[in-house]
Amino acid sequence: MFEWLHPALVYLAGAFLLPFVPNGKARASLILLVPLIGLIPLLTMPYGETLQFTLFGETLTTFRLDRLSFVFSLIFSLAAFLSLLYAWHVRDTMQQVAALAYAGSAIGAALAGDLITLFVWWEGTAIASVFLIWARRTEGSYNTGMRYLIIQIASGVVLLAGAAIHYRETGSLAFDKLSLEGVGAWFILLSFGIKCAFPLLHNWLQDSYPAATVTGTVILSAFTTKLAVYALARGFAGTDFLIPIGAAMTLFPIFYAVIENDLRRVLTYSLNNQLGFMVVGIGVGSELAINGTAAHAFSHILYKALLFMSVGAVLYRTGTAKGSELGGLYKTMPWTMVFCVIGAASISAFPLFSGFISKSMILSAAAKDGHYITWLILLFASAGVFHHSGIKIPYFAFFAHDSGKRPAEAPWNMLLAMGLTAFLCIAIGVWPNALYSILPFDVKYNPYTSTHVITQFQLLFFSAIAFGTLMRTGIYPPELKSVNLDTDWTYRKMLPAVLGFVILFVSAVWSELARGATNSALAIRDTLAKFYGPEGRVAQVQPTGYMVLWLAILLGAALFVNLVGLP
Amino acid sequence: MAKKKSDKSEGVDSIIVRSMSWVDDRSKVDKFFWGVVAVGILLTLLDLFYHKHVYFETENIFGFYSFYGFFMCAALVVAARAMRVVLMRSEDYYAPQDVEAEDHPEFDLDRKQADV
Amino acid sequence: MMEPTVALLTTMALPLAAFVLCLLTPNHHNIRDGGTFIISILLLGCVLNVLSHFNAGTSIEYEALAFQPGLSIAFSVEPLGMVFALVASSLWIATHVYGIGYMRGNKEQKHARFFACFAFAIFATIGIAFSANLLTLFLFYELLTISTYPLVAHKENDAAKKGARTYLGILMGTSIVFLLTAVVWSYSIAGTLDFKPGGMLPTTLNPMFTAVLLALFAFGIGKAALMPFHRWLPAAMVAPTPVSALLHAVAVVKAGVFSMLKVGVYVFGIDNLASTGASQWLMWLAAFSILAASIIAMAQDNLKRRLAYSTISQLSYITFGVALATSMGAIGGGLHIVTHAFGKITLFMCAGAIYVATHKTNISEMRGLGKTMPFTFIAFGIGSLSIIGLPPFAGSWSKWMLLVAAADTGQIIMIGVLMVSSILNVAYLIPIFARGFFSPATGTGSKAVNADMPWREKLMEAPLLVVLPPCLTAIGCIVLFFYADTIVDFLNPIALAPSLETNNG
Amino acid sequence: MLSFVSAHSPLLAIVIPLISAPLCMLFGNRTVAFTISTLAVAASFALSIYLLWWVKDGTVLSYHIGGWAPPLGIEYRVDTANAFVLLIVSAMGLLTLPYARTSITDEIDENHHTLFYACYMLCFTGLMGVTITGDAFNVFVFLEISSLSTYVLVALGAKKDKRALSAAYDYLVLGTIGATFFVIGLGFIYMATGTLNMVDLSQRLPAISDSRTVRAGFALIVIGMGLKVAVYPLHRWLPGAYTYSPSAVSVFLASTATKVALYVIIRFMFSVYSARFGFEAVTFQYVILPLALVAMFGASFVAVYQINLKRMLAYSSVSQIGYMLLGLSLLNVEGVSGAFVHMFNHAMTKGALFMAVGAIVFRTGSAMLPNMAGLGKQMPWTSAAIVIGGLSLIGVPSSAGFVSKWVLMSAAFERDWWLIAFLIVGSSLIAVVYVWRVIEVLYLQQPNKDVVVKEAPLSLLVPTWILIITTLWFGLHADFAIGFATTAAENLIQGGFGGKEVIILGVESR
Repeated sequence: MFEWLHPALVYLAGAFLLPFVPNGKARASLILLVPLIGLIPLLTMPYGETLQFTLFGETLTTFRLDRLSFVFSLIFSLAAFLSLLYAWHVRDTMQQVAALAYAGSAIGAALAGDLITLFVWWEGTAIASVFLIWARRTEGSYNTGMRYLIIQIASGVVLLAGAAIHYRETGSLAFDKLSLEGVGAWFILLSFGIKCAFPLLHNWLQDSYPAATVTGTVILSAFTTKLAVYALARGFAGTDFLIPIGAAMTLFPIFYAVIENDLRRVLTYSLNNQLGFMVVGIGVGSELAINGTAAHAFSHILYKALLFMSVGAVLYRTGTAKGSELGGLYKTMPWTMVFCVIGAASISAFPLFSGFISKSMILSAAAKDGHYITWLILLFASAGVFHHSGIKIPYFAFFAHDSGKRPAEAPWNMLLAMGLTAFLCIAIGVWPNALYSILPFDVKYNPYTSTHVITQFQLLFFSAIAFGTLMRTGIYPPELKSVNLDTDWTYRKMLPAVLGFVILFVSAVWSELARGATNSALAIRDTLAKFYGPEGRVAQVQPTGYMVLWLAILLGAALFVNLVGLP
Repeated sequence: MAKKKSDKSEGVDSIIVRSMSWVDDRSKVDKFFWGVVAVGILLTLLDLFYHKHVYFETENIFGFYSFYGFFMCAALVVAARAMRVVLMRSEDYYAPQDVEAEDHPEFDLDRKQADV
Repeated sequence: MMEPTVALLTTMALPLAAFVLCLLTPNHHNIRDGGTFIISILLLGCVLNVLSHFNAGTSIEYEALAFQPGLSIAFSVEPLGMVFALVASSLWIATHVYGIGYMRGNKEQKHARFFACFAFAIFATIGIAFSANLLTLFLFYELLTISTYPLVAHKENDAAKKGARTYLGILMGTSIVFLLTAVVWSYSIAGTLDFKPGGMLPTTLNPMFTAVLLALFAFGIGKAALMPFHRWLPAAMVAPTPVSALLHAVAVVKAGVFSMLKVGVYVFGIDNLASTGASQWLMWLAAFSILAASIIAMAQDNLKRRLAYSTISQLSYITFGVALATSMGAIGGGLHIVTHAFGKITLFMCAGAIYVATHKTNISEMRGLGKTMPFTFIAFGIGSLSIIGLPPFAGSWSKWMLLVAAADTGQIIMIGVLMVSSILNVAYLIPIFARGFFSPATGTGSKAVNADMPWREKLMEAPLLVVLPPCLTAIGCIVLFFYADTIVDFLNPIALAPSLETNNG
Repeated sequence: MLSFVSAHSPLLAIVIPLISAPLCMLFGNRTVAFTISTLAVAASFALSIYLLWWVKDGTVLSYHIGGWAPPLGIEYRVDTANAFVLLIVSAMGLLTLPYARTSITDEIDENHHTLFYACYMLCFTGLMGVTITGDAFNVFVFLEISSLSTYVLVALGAKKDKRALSAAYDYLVLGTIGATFFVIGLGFIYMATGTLNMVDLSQRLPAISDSRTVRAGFALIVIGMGLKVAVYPLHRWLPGAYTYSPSAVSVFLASTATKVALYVIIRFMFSVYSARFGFEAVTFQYVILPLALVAMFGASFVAVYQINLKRMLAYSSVSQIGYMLLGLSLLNVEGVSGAFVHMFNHAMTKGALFMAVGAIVFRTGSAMLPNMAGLGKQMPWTSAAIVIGGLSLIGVPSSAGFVSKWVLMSAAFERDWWLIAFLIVGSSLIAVVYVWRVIEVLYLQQPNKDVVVKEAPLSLLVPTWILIITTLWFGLHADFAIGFATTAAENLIQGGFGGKEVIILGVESR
């Protein structure tokens, strides 16, 4: 019935029509309608590959629905609806269009059945999303946006190059499990790795998300990285060396998160850390692990969005999201505080919250396959997450020392969006089977065993006790107005410096050369003019006798050649 | 409509605020902290009373999760504090190419004071 | 439907008619502009007519006159030329309209000479597109140089004269010294100059000779702006913007790379190049040109100069495609002619629109202009994205083809060059657009805008005739994204696609 | 009647203009003189076409004057090579006359007009005679006829610029020396062979080619004629003569005189002597070729710096002569035919350019470049002619100059002399520079507002544009010139005076 309807096209059509609808409630409602319409084909279509066409002699599949792509496109649709609801009050056409196009591209990419289609949507997410950063319209956000865009497009270009090489190596453009025997697949992996914020490739994430608008950050948090997780799960499930990469990803961001002042940036570090869990799941690659990854991505999108929403609401009302300037907001923003705590509980994997039922799958999968070190790291990272996201975010925003700020409660649409999201977080935690039923593989997993619940509580409580102890002893680092160096230093400070030097050097050499060339050209011109110019020796009007001399010389030469003779 | 809504939710708001007001009282916070410690110890003791399903031997150590959680978190914070010495820079380190040094633009905000 | 040959000749007669019309109406602006507009539309119709004959499988050939026994001025239709003619004739319409708006809006002088030379340049371009042998190609190539010289020097001030001198000096110098030598040499080797699928030169030619001859061609076709003979392109930016738009984004430079493709495909033959490896050095030089021009572009503050360097870089893509010596590369190059033409003409026309509306030429002064000139800047953004090679814009497909071609040769470094170039493109094109919309306006000449004003009042666009064409070509960039397949299918015969088949089979 | 004309056509082509010269003086009326000379040249032109048509397939006509058979009698001998040169000379002579009629009104005193026509006709006769004759001494005679009249013609420019007198004097001295060398050379070979008939010479010389006398004669002939051709360092008479003579004279001299002298060299080198002689090849390679190259560049450089347009064109001529000599030096069919083709094309191009410049002089009174600022708008047709002519000088395709360059380059490639091919195009680059200087002045400089300049009169424009159109026409229909030139070159390269068949004329069939 809806064979012709591609969800991504629904979004794009919506984005295209938006500017023609008067800005206001009508448009805001239309925006909310789009994700709902987009859900129709997703829910009604049977699994399979449709909407295929031919390009350059290859068949492209734009709509491939199977269990894996279904989970991701479903959660993308949900996230789109919730974040757009959160952004209901925004009247900036640019942001509205960008948000719809961005969500649509992400869904399109999740449904892509071949590398070309994937590339198209992959770049689509890059282009559409950067507007959410630029929409802040400051010098800082412009520059951040440029950096973000360059890295995102680099990812797409690497993907394209990888696809080209892969195509020539295997003769196929299909986007299925890729073998790392060819060079192409490595390129593709690198491309996914950039978008997935692999260690050392990660810094675009922390750099850009906090630079977006209040609502933009929420939208950004849902799609790009999870799309990369999907792509990795599709192409590289069971690739062993992803496990150490994922483990590293869970680990290093939490250190940064502890000392970071900007709460939205804290959340991006925590986002990076959560991605690490998923990457480990993909690396393990067992059915349980992939299920865990999909489930974790699903719940992660929700609770991370919830956290960004609540911090965003604080920012919206107070004008800042810096830990050093906040505190005591629970008095006037109680609902926001509650939702934030729910999000924090979810990300910390408290039993009965969504994080608990998904993250534990990954840990179990890793443990089951005997990855002991990895398991230890993940355990540490879980505790760390609670530390910086679960406690730090609500604590410094809403409690801690009273900043004296008395902002009004968030507007109704934000509260509603947060409320719905919070509801979903709890619902998933309480009734995990609903989520389990749509996972890529059949689930035989019960998170609520006594061992699991008790050990999890032990871990979390003692993390909290550690936090309390450190706070009370004053060891815990205070929130300070500051920035921390990260890998972005290499391209924000080092690269410009190096380039500046190189440019200085090259241009000095060049201008020397150019001056030399100009001088010698002038010299040649002058010499020529001296000889050939109107007054020059060659062109002068000379006495006739001079000519006769020449005549004699030439005659002599001719006679010489003729008589004495060269051979 | 906005008016009606705020009327309706006023009650719950204040309940939440009232129920959390202990955080501003130092002695109550102390009590809360020790309460958490107590619950933590109780949870650790639970280890003695049930059969753990474990993947690794390490898990069978008594109170493994508790100790691991506590010490690793402490180590995390100490390490992070040490990192600050090396990594921390002033807020305008990257300015003007950075958002840290600038205020969030007003058009994207709706600052409202609550009626206290 | 006209007779095939008649249609072919009419495509060349129409621009000439426009040329004459312009000369005859020095003071009747409306008659001249209107008449030329009608002729430009007729030309497109006529080219389409030729296309329909061609698609029907008719072989369309016409020998105009014998130059010397065995040598003639002759025309024939083949896929590459057909595509080039289509691009040139369709973009002529847009640029002509734009030119009218620009010349009037900017109060430029000497309209008649301007449009006459313009029409003549189109004539030469069509001649190049349909030339059946190297001699004819060379003839029209030179005519194009000469007819565009007055356009470059149009402003007649010292800067214009200097630029035009560089323009002419390099284009004519290279074509006479290298290209002519190459043509005569080819003739003395092959005994013919007729383009032949698979190459007209004997395959038994010594590889060293082949490489030297290729060098003569590559540097001789100065219009392809291969470094180090690229200086004419930025120098020619002194010309009024419509000239930069059509001639230096489409007709002239495309004539250059088109010739390059023709030489690669029909003179040397792709397989010959591949087997002798004669084009290896060209591949490296083109790669260098791609990157170096991009880097120089980043340092330019003058918008048109930046675009000029971008053009140099993009042209080298096509040369690169030829030098890869794979069928994919040649077809990708052919496709890139089309996609880049639409992208770059959009950018140039936008640059002109900005100039007409605000008289600004430097990028640093264009911050915040997007708020008052949204249409221009959106078109500029689309053009930029297409040039970079991002979906859903046409440029992405040619880049894909070239990547696949580079993959065919197994040159990972070359793939790297294409990737780095895309990123450099982002770095020098996107800021113009992004700053236009997202930075506060600076300097004088911009209107104070506040958010509450109705959008119509915020506008401070150039006249309609100047803004409409770039918008249309920007839409063209999107439309071509969906029709790239058709073009590639059309171009496929040029390479006889041996490598394509082996890999797909 | 017709058969009479046909049978005596070689003679008539010379005699008619010869007779018209004294007639011009006799009548003393410039209109009559103009009419007479025009008719005479027209007749000569018609006969040239007829002759060329006759010999185009390689036939040779041998005309015995007065029925006396050579070697005793004087023979006029027409083959493709000189028929082609005859056509060039007579065509240019015909086109120059109507042009001259208007242009000299300004440049020459009215009472000297008939003198002008008379000298012009003598000069024309001389050039035609040099070309057609098959007798070596006869060449000298006609050469002197044309030279002496040329000195007068150049001197006639004195009304406008007194320097014409010294230019004419220079030319006189040098031309005489050249002629003397030539005649000494002739004396040497006469001494060695005892004949002055070219056919005879060509048959007797091979046997004694080692003789020093013969070789010295060759050197003297080449250098003596080389002066007339303006081989590079011997060119100094040329710029002055071309610059200060009346426009019409410049046109005629530039397009014919040097070409005819070059023809004489070709005739002596290939027919009388033979290119197979080792010493000749050596002379070509070590004397002529370097000089040709030096001319191509040196003279072009000088042209770049000239501010007098006529002088610039004169130097350009010197460099173009370098091309022709280069063609000869290649010593192959393509090369020699290239020289012929370039003779033809250059005659048209340079003629047109000198005409256009003459038109500017006619209107503005000066050939100085700075005075021509912005003339493109005021004299559009004249300026356009200069542009097209200039493009032909450069060798832009579709112009005649391109054809020459093409043939010459093919010749160089034929011999695998790539460097030479490169130098040919390199020299064209310098032509770009000096041509473009003029174009910029004409079109891109602001005209002097105070002076209103009108377009040249039709009588000047029409001949100019006829030449321009032929330049373009033969640029595209190159097979015309190339066809004749190739036939001529093939015959010449063979050596001697052989042809397909020899038809003897002028002897009453008894």
